[in-house]
Amino acid sequence: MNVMTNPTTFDVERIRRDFPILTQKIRGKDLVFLDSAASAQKPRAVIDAMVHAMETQYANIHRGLHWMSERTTEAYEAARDAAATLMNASDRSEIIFTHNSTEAINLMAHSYGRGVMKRGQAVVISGMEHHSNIVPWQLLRDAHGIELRVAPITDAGELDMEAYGALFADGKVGLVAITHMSNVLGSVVPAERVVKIAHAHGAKVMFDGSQAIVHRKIDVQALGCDFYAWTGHKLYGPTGIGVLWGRRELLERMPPFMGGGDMISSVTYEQSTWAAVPHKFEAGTPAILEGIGLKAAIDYVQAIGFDAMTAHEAALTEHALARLGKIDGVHIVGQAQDRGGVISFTLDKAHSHDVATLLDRQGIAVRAGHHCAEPLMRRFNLDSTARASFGIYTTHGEIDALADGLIRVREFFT
Amino acid sequence: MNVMTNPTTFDVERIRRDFPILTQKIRGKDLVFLDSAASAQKPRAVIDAMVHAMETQYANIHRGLHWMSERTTEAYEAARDAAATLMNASDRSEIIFTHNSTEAINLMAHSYGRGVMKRGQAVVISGMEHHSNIVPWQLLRDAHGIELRVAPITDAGELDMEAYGALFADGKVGLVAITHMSNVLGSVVPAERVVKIAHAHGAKVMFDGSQAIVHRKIDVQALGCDFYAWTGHKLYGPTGIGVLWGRRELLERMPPFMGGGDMISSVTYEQSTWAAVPHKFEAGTPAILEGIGLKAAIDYVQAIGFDAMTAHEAALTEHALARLGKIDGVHIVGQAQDRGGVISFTLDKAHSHDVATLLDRQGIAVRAGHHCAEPLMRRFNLDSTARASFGIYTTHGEIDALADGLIRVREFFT
Amino acid sequence: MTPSDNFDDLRDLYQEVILDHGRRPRHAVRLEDFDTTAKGDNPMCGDRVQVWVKFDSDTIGRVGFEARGCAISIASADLMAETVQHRTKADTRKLFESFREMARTGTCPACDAALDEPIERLKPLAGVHEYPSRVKCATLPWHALIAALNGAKEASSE
Amino acid sequence: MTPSDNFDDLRDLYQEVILDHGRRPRHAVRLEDFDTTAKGDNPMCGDRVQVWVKFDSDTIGRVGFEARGCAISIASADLMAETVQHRTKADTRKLFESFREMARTGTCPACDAALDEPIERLKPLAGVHEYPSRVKCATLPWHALIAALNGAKEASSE
Ligand SMILES: Cc1ncc(COP(=O)(O)O)c(C=O)c1O
Ligand SMILES: Cc1ncc(COP(=O)(O)O)c(C=O)c1O
Repeated sequence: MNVMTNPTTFDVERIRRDFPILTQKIRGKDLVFLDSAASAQKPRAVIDAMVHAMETQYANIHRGLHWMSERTTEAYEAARDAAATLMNASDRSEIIFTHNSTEAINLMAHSYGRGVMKRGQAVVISGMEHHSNIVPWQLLRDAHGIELRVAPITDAGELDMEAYGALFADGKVGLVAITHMSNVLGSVVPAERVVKIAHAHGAKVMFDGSQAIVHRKIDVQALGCDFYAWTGHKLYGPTGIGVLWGRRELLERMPPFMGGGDMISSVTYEQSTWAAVPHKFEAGTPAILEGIGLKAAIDYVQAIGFDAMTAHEAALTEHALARLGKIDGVHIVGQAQDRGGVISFTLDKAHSHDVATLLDRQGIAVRAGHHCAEPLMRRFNLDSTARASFGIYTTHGEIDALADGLIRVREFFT
Repeated sequence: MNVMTNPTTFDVERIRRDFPILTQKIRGKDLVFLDSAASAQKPRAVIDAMVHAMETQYANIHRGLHWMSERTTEAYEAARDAAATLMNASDRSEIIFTHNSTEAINLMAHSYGRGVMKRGQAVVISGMEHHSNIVPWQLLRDAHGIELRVAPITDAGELDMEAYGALFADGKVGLVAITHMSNVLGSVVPAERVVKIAHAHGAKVMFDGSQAIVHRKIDVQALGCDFYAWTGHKLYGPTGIGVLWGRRELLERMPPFMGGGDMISSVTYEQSTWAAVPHKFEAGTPAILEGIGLKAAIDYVQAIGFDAMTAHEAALTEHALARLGKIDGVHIVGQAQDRGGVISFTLDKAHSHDVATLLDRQGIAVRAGHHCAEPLMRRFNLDSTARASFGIYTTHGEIDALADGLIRVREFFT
Repeated sequence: MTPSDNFDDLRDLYQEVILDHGRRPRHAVRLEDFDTTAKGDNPMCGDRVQVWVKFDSDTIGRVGFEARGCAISIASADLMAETVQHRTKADTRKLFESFREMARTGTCPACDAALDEPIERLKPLAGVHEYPSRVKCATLPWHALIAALNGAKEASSE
Repeated sequence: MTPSDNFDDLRDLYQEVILDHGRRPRHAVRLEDFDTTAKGDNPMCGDRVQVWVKFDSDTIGRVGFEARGCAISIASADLMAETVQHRTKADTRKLFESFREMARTGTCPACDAALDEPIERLKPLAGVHEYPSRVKCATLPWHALIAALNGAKEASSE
């Protein structure tokens, strides 16, 4: 399984040794973990950072005057710096920590949607969104009289740019909230063009970068977007922490989402005033340990480098498309030109749940179902697909194991 | 420091060995950690449970058909069972996992406040609330036309029951949202009476149990309340996870708070339908590792037993009140009859921040400031206090160290 | 990885009888003449089933179903249709409880001895208990059947 | 723990000069005759300060202040008032930058040599850098002073 995409900089076997879980046996077989798009595994560095914090310096942060509280505040706030650097944010105060992507998007729908947008304006999403980037806008629509528009996708699973552009004709669109990379099809949208068209019509753009952040170097200034949401657990970090980046001048205009400790400047019963961004949006005790773990995860991927990771994943994806494409009865869903390491497929005469269970029986972990994207499934007349997705620790050998396993499943069913 | 409250069941030195952090030196001195009310330290069992999950079975949960996802789903859902048992909830589906107490209360203000309460109704809070149980209700007041009423407290720092009762006279109160135990004064409110009066007037009751859950055995059925919120990191669990318990029939009437993956039953662009409780309220990838850690924390305290813990803390509190009370110039804020292991105090001629820093210099961690309770500070004409708070690992010797340290600070300043 | 491959490792859940009923269900038919019908829906995975029942005096005369779903759910629906024929409503309900217990835990120690024979016929599905997320695939048709017996239109989600 | 206790371990931050200025500030007075004034407020910890400035042609003639806060913030206000007397606005601003650097990091390598003397007088506060949450206590009066020099009514929170 020792395939090195770029022998000088990327040694997948060395990387695999950083992930303790990869030596597990599953149902007696070597683990082949191809479910990273749902959530990635955690390197030793992340585990150690969290353990170290709990064993040597843990305390609540931000108002503590004692040594441990000060050290932990520093460690937590260092995560904000790391996230700002990762995304090339122009200011660390533009990084808001949330629970996950879903909360980041709900914060947007609530605080930007109800707080800044006006009744009668419209939000544009696409035909390949995760439920987390659909339902918050439906709640906004129903509560606040905002129209919801869906930019269609093509049969290849790409954003239909012409149709997208047409949605702005009446000038009502206030916000585009769109996935940067589909968690089902792997398609990457042409982000700069998406932004350019929206901005030309006076609309702001939020990307749901939950998938893209793992596969690409994200530079929010180069993208030109206004908000960018992602989630720590997919970037090799812990659960319980996500990020919303937003332009400072926009964040400053937005009312708070939740109220509580840490987000206030002063409180009287009559009236409270808010802390400056980002704290205005971070109510209550934050996910302190998770911030510390996320910092370690960001440092980990930065040390490897996105160029090397992206090249590795591109090679894996190419190999997987070639191998799966050759298996009789396997149909790959989505043929986007620009795509990341996520592949959905169906197998004739076998339901995707059976496929997943029978692969699992061989130690191969894939996901099956609607992948929290029911409208997208319907777009392709499907109820569900099986999905294999790759991380930095995925090897060409594992993809071969998937292909061989699938061939067995097909034969088992015929 | 080896003082055993109840030698047969509670051995504080044995407990201390379960907390790796307690052997740390702070600025060259033995750590005396008296800031547990802000956040408690984590026992080895919690650290190990999280590490074990990350090293052997981690995957995203709920829709995974593969082995690791199924094991992790089981481990996470076991936390729900543990929380239900801890609180004596009648049904595990009444346990909603949130980010922290603050999110639990915001969920209430949003979903019960905007979703169930009617304009013109009132919410009652008390004069000793944490900002997290003030600001969400102010946001509700301003957005939804709900009146906010404050039940005053007495000079002793107890809820003024007569004044509390009078707030219901006009029949407008729909909800009481009140702390079960003050994080500043340590006062415990007479929960059953609070509930009885509210229910007699047709109002529901939510307790902010962020502090109480640590110090008392909570039985929501015996209390008779309708909702109960708390936060994992104060109960020796990880950050990033909290709990809202609610009566099932009420939760079922409440609209969702956030939208996204995992909280839906089905999604079309036109309309989405919601999953059953508790999932309706849990959008996106949950705090999986944190749930697993919280389960370990609950198991840990349950194994020790609340009777033993409460007795230990009562003995510590009595000892602390006696020792601090004898120091010239020290004033204890709050003299409630029924109180937990949290003591706020001031020292003549020294600002509480200086007190905290000078104690820290001696290895003693206390908190100083307004403790996210500005209106309560104003009630006592204070800007800030120093606060010492106790956990299961706190010893009588540590309280003596605090008293001796305070005497030095006083002398240093005169 | 060749036609001579033996599939032993895949058979603990997918026994021959399940593959067979999954592929060629005998009762996968919409009854035109029926007394009661109900739907079951598992939105989490997209499985959907409708069950029709025709009584024969006080026992179940015939069950037909239409299902969209995995091999497990179709095989389970088919085995169910076969097994409940000529049983009373009361027995069918008891059988459902026993089957559900078996699907969840792999065994049914407290099961009524009178149900030994039908439970034996459903045993091939017991392997599902090792795959907790698949248990619902096996029980969904039963939920629909019980709903139909109760005169409900839809199985309430578990 | 007795009057013979030596307090060496407590003195790294609370040097005698700080205790002294904290206890008996020389400039803690509201100026009746002033040219500009501004407030500083640290809502996070409740510290509050107001600073009055009287110019003497193009230098600062006199600074008075009223403060509610800890020993560090009062000592810092008092040392500030003492140190900026007879300095130009431009020098005072430079001094603030240097002081802020020192409070944050403990040293000020890039500091203007021309400021050696006043920085030396402010050095007792350098120990605050080891207590990050106390840095604002030391800098708050300076923020108010700079706001006053800028003609603003309130220091903007950092
Ligand atoms: C009484 C009380 N309520 C609410 C909270 C808020 O808890 P969290 O910050 O975990 O949301 C706290 C603790 O900070 C508290 O002591
Ligand atoms: C594209 C996309 N958006 C949003 C989400 C939601 O992320 P989370 O569940 O961490 O909130 C996911 C992953 O589940 C995703 O793939």
